[in-house]
Amino acid sequence: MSEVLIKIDGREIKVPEGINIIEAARMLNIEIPHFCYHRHLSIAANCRMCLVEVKNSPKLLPACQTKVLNGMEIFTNTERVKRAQAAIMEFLFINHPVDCPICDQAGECYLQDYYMKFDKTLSRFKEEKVKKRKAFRIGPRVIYDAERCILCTRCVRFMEEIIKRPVLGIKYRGNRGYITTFGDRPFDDPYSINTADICPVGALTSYDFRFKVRVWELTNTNSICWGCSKNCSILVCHKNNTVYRFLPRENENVNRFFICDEGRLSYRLIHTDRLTNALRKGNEVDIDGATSFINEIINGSPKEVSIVVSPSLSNESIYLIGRLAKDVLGLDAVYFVMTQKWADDGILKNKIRDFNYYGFEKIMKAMDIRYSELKTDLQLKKNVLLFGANMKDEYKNILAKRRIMLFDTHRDGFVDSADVAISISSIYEEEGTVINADGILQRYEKAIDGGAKPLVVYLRDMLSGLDDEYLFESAELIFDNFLSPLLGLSEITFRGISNSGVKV
Amino acid sequence: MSDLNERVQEITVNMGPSHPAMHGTIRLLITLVGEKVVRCDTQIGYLHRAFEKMSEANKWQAIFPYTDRLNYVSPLMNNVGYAQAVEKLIGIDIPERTKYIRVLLCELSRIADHLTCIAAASMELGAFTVFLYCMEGRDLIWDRIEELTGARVTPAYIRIGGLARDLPEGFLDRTLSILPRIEKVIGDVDALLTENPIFIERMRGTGVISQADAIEIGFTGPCLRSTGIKHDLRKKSPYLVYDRLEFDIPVGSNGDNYDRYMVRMEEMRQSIRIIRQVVRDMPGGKISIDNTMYILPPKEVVYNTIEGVVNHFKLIIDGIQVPAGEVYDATEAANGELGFYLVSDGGGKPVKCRVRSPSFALMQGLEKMVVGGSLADIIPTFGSINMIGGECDR
Amino acid sequence: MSIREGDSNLRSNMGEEELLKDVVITSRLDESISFFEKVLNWSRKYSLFQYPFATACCAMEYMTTMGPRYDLGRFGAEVPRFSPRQSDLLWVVGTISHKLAPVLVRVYEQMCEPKWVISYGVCASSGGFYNNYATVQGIDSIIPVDVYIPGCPPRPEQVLDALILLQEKIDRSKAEWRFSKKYDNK
Amino acid sequence: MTISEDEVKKVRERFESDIISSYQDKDMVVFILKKEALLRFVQFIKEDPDIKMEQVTDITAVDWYQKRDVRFEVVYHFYSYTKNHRIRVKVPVEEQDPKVPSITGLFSGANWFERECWDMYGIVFVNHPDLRRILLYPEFVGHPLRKDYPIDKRQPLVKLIKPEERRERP
Repeated sequence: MSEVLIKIDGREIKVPEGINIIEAARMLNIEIPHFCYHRHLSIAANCRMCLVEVKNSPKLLPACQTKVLNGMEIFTNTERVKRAQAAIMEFLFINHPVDCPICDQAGECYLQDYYMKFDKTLSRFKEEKVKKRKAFRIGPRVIYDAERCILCTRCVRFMEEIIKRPVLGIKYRGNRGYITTFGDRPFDDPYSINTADICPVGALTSYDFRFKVRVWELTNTNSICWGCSKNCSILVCHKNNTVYRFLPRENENVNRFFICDEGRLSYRLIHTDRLTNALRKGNEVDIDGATSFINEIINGSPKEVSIVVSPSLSNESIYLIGRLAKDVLGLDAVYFVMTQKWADDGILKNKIRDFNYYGFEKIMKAMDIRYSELKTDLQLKKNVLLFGANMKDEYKNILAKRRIMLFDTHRDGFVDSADVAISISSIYEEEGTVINADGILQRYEKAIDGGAKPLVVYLRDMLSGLDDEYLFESAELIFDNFLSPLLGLSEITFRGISNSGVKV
Repeated sequence: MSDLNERVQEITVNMGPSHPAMHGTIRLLITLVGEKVVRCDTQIGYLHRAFEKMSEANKWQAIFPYTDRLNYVSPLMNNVGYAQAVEKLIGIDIPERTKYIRVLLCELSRIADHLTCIAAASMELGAFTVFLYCMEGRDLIWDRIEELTGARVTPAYIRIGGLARDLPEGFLDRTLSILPRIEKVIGDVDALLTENPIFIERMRGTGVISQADAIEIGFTGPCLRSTGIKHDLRKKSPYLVYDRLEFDIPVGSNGDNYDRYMVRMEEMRQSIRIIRQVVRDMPGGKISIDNTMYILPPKEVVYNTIEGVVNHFKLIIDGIQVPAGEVYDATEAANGELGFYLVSDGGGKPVKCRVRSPSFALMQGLEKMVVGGSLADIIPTFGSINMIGGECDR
Repeated sequence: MSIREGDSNLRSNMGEEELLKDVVITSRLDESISFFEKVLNWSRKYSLFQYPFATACCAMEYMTTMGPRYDLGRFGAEVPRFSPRQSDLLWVVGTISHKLAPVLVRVYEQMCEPKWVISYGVCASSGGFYNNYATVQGIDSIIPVDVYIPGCPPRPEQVLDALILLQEKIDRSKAEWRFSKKYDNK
Repeated sequence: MTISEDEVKKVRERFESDIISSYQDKDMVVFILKKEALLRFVQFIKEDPDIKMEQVTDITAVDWYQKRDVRFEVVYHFYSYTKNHRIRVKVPVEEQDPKVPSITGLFSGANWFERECWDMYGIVFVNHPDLRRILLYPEFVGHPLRKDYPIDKRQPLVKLIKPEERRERP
């Protein structure tokens, strides 16, 4: 790709050929305002907000459409450009309802941000605003407010180019136009809420997040979605230890810039029927009593204990389980259980729903421990250590006759019948790494603290006999000392894993 | 006489925070030999309410209620001081009418502050009648402030770049009408105290501080002027419209309590003179700048147009975007130089909002003024410094 | 004589409106407020010796409440006693910081029964808008409080109204004899 | 209000090795100084007849937590009554050794300001007469104005009664 020399606001820069002016300016972190332009979508150039002045061209050119040519001289803050931006904003505001106090998008709305940066003038429009249909459910998970819409067609292009199901379109013309589906059928698409994300204003908003919390009170943490083994990169938006929503996070290797609705709404599982303490045969008992009971069994009769793992755990926990099987219990085979699979839709969803199944496979292969799915109860010994248990129902009768020691995040059906059940923290309450279907290793950070301790802590108690036990202190130590050499990433440290993940 | 003192060994007396004369927030560990004070360890901080930490957590325009409660006897002076510092940091010039209104409110608050100081000091010396007269005088002023701002003690009326609202109808005439009654109150207090032998006995010659000590310790305001140094920020580095007004600076001679009392009485008369001039040439016009990036747009614009509500919303959520930089701006508050040192990194919240409060420096000098005197002299000395807990401990 | 704290049967489970009725018709002896107690309560409520624990901006408003215009003296509570031993009404006026909390607790404990506490202003009642490391978030977390006055600072009329509220409370209170078996000097 | 150009030049060539930078801010000249040269600098500006700083108006610190590599910055403001001008002296201080020489020897007025700066930021003022906490109680642990100290982390001296146990007085 040949380099091109251009000048923006008097500053020279060499940029790859063929990119548009907005991207070139972004390299000099000059912000050119835009509504309809989106990096991953086609160029519509209908909002005209990104007009810039280019030397010896008579009129202002849209920065999103104009490709950079050699020796081009661009001005982004001259008088003409400023007047154009103010005029565009004034036109957009003419029919815009005075909704900021009741609009979910307030705080992250392009109109608000750009008004303060680029417009700052009062409107000269005195007539009546055009009335349109407000806040109706265009689909089961999305609400559309026609008055707020600025017809930038980002949602239309998203459905057409990314999801390849052209479902949305503009009905009527001029300032009467609004977005709708053909024949007003419900907009029921597994990726529908993404349109609410990329909508620059509050026209399309998510039904589930409606009036829940104000956006500027949330703090965002980088993490991964636990819906399936694609491990899409997400932002966990939380406020005093409650998660309110998942947002997609830009990640070229995994999910580019969007996530599926099912994964996005799975944030609810974080706070619904969680196991919060330890149970013995279904009734409450303090955690230390339960862990000491388990440790007695492991130290007392290591030979009669077998391990069943559900791969919905972090790499670090799986590694420690492997060490437990190999060094303490002397097992050579570990059994795993799977959850209900779902169809692989070719865009994002992966058929295996245990989010770290591929990490489990890689680590077990690297530690050369045989692993196989749990078929009959013959293979099992008297006691079973069960880690993480959101699993299919038919496993339950296989495990029925065994003494079960369960570590689980949720209170699913299996908890009451287990001899001992101990609550562990979900991946949003601890740090760790996972590997997804395409072999990308990603790190997730701790968003909230849910009260339960991470599984790594309990495993460290069980492995207290080993000499390098002090290295099992935290996920970071485990990764740096054991996992990165094991997976052949020796030069990458835990903190060094980039936000878009590392190919393993 | 001297051997009597030798036989009397030192005792340490605790004049604790909850003492009637200690305004509730100061603790003095006084070491006495008989009645003579030998050492006085002043302990402050009993009203430390973390003003700086709160100001770092709030937006620029949301700090006004906290500045009210620094020197809560003359709250409007803190507002004006803080607003002036932020305006200097941003580089805003406020309209003429706002300057005149701010000077008017500052002088009214100065009179209220001095009345409270004289009321408290004289009550502690037993002159309860003077306390009641001064309360009546102060209530007259507070009625005007309440009528204009809506609150008596915590107005929060000043905004960055202007004021919250304009003067109501007839406000200036009512202000003029209370001036003679305040002058009458000052006259009564003057008659009661100035030639009163007991008062002169207690105040003359006690709590003396020399000019050199006063300057070095950081005295400013009436306590510094009482030692004979003619220093007033309104004259030295004029701000607002003080350069267009004629008033003179009362100066004491030997820096004792009596001089401080006389300086305060004279300053109240000068303030009344200033108020008369301000009311006389108060110009018309706008009271706020019209750049809505720093001041909230008017209500009718906010409720009817989308641009107004967007502007209002972003100012409240993200705060006023003050350009990066730092500034130190000092104004002449009732007790002395009230300085604001503001540091901004270009965001909506200050990186640092430091208040240089006059009481803090004055209290440093309390030990020098008290040592050598008798125990009973501590009360008038502390009273005449007029230490305000909120301002001293922040 | 002492007012029992946490008296279980009479006050806590009765509704507000029954308590405000003048005459409490009851058959059980110890629940009725005898005539003598009515006289005793009447004398107490109109001669409250107050201890002004004044710290912050509310003290300015407290001064005007004591001052000539809104005169607290009309309600018999105007005499400030500056030693906790001689006072039975503790006005906690203004913000109480954590450095001052032990002082307040000691002053409260030095007061003799019967004693009442009025929390003057929102900073004393709940910490006000000083939700930070230095301020006690409401003095009821360190001492029991009878009447809370909201407001920052509360208007003098609110303060007088609070005083009347306290006097009604004193009126309803049941005096407990020193020598009766129920007396528990906790 | 600000000191004249030639005084700035005089100061600069006397301390040119120690002054990191000096510029004219909105209304006063600002000197950014190495902390070793602080005492000599303050001594000079106090005694020099043209500058003649007579009073230290304010001493405070700024915590540039995670925004700059040198975390703290102690800021002095000086004022001269006779010349009626002010200067601001800023001394960058590392987080590892937050030590600054105390100037109470030259200006006794700096005593309390330095105590407050120690109390709030934990910056030690070497050979200060009695460096105690001034605004907080001695039992307080930590320095609250540091940006990493949470705003509502309280350290009560008195046992707090839990809301549910607060008994309503009869």
